[in-house]
Amino acid sequence: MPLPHVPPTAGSLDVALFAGMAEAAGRRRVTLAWSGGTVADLRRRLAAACPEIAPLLERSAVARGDRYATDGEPIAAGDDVALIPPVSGG
Amino acid sequence: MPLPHVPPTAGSLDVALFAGMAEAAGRRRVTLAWSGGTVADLRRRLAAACPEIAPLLERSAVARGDRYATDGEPIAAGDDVALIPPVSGG
Amino acid sequence: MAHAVDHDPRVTLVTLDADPLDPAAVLAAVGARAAGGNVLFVGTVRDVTGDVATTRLEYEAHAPLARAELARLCGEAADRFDLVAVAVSHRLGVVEPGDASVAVAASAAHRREAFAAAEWLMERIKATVPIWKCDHAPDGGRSWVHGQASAERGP
Amino acid sequence: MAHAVDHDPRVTLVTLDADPLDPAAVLAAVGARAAGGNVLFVGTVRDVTGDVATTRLEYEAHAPLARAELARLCGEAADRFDLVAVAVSHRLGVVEPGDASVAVAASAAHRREAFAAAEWLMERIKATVPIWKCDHAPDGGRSWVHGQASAERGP
Repeated sequence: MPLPHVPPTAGSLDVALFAGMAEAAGRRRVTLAWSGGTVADLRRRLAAACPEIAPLLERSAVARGDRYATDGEPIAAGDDVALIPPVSGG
Repeated sequence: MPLPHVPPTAGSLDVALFAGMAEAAGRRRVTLAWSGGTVADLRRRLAAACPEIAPLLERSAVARGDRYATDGEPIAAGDDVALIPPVSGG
Repeated sequence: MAHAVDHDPRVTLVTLDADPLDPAAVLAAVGARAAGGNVLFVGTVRDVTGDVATTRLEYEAHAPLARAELARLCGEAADRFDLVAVAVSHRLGVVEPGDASVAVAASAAHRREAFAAAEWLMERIKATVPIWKCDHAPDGGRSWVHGQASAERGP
Repeated sequence: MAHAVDHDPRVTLVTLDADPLDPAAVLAAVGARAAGGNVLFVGTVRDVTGDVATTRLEYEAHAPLARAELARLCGEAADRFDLVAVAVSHRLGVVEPGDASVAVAASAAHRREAFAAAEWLMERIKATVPIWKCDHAPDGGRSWVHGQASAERGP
């Protein structure tokens, strides 16, 4: 019996990085294969895929579009998602 | 024996009035014959000489030159004295 | 007319006159590279206070004492709040609705001190500086404002 | 770039861009005849913080979220402090020492509300709006500032 494979309809998710997080990752976005899940799922996936951002990730909020998202909120493939590390404006 | 008379060297005191106090008195200064005394003496003399300012006088400070004066402070003839009713700048 | 404030270099501007008040000049007077927080307060004449319409205000002062008090309060604010610079301008004469009657500016290394200083300074100015306002009502009535006792707040 | 703030007429200006910041324009945005108290805060880049010299700061933002948050905070300030008008401008890009990185202005019938609103707004902006600063030191070193956890301050 063949192993289950990622369905071809599974999408991807671009996650935008900023400031020290972009610097730690050496890039301004991380792209994950994404078939759906919550903000909490996304945090786990990112920590595994990108260990160099894990320390800041724990102290970061997640934004979808122009709103902050709670950990239980669902994220769909193609959503406009960003990590918001501790802010320092002013 | 003749009655004591005001010595000819006794001077006078000009007291400046402002705002509602000048309006109540109908003038911007009151001139008193003055041979010396404290700020408290001055308050009594002014209340008697100018009863129309007495209500505001009770709520007023006294200034000499560019400083506020305390009630025990001596005032000499010719001093630059003003009554400072409750202020309302800003 | 600017008051001589040579004695305290942190007090950069003290004016009390009948010229139109320029808030930007008061803010500019406290600009300094050592300051991170700059607060400007501008008091303007409202056209309505409660239900009472005001056509204009008129300000009068014991000018020498008022300038000395303004400078003294600025210096005290600089001490209390560790200011880099502090400035104040107050109008005399007639001030129309929408125009500024007073402006204070304070700059400090951090914003909290600048906010606290500007608010403290406005409270002290309103409580102790010998300046009086006269309300001119639309019906032609005039009334000098003598709200609270100043004797208790004396020297 | 001005944010569309048509939905709340009290929020008169929200900008987040790399243009030089003009504090007088932020103050002018809250001028109103119904207001007696107008407070402007201007945050400027200090040349020295503690013992550390700064040559310049660089600001980066999640711009759409930051503009939405700035507008939302302005509306919340207007509600909380009964403001007549409120405005904010924040810089992006490189800001040199002595130049303004942020300005907020609030106007209210009375000064206490205007002071409280401007101070509250600055605290909220520094705590929740997705803007980051990078310190550029004289030796060429750069460091992004991520002081406190923002996750706890989230939505």
